[in-house]
Amino acid sequence: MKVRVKFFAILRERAGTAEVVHELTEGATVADLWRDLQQHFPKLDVPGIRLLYAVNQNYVGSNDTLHDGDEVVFIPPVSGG
Amino acid sequence: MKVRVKFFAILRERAGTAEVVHELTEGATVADLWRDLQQHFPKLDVPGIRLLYAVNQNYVGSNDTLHDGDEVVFIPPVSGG
Amino acid sequence: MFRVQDEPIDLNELVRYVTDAEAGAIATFIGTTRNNNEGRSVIALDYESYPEMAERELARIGAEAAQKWQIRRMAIVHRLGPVQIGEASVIIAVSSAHRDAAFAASRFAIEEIKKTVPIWKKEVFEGGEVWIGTQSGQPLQR
Amino acid sequence: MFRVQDEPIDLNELVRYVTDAEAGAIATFIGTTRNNNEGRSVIALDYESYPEMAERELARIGAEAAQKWQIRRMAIVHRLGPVQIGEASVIIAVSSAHRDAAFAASRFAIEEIKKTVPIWKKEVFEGGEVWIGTQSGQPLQR
Repeated sequence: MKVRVKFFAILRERAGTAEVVHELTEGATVADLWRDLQQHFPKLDVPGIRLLYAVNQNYVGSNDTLHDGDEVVFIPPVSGG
Repeated sequence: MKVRVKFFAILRERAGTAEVVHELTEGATVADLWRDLQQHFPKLDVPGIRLLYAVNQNYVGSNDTLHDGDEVVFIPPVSGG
Repeated sequence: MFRVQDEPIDLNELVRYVTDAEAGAIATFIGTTRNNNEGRSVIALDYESYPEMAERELARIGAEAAQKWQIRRMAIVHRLGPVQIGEASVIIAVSSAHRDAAFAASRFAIEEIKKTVPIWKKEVFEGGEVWIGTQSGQPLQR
Repeated sequence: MFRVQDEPIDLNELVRYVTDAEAGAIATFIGTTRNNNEGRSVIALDYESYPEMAERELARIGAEAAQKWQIRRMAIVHRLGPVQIGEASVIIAVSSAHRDAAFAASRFAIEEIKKTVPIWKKEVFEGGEVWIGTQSGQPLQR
């Protein structure tokens, strides 16, 4: 299955891209995807950063299972306002 | 001595005038003035009303002594905002 | 800027006045005329003031707020005369470096205005009119 | 009205939107760019968002506020891209019959925005730039 990953803010800069489509094995979780991505984009590992996870624009847990076509975003600490 | 009294809101309507100059004996207090005014304008006595007192645009107590030329206002319950 | 006036209040004027390069927050409060009050259908409010003392009291509120909180600038303008439904009778604007102060000061200002500033509101409703606060016979809280 | 946009935010648009004949109070909060932060001289802030989710979260905040307090209408607009000193990055406007609800809801909204809405601020200061919240390594409070 394939998921679409969007990068924002510091993760976009670290990844060097705003979006990738990534192939995963069936049953993979958000955490699995993050481990894969860190292999492809080693700079994504920002020391001490605490991420939140969104799938299809809703916050989810890191152990949630992904599905084909999902839009996944790793959300660095927000700082709007 | 003479003081200038300004009436506002319900007291202006009850007095039928916005301003009077009133003659007082030396040493008269705010409360004395109010008693005098009620003689001249019987309708000023609004049942249950709680007044505050201002002399020269500062809140004062009813036992404060007045001086010649003072501007005195009897302040009905305020309701700005 | 502490003022009473007959003209409609210009929110932008107040916000411009309190805008400050060292401020990160501006809180405003707008009091508007509601079409109903205690079961009565309100047509308009009509405000009267003791203007010199009202402006002095508004400035006193600003000075007190500046002592209590770290605010940058503050403006309070109260309108006089008839105020139609949906229009502003009073606007408060306050800026501060951090938002706590702006929120606290704007809240403080409206509460104080309702307690100590010599401004009176006559409510014109369907079937009559009344000076608010006067008919109740309740003692004024200082 | 729950929106992110590149253009400057028009306070009047939001206030008009929340103006309501049954409202007696409108509270607004304006977040502005401060010229200093933690000892740094700030030149500008540069905001980025995940726009579809940011607008969804803003609307969620509005819905939650409407459940908690008796508000009439609410608007939140957050600006994206560069925001110069003194300009507004976010404006919240909320109307209610009685002022408690408007004050509480506007305060709630800005606190929630800072916690849950996917918007990020890069601070451009004299000598560098930093994504706020990222360098500190502090856990994000949910």
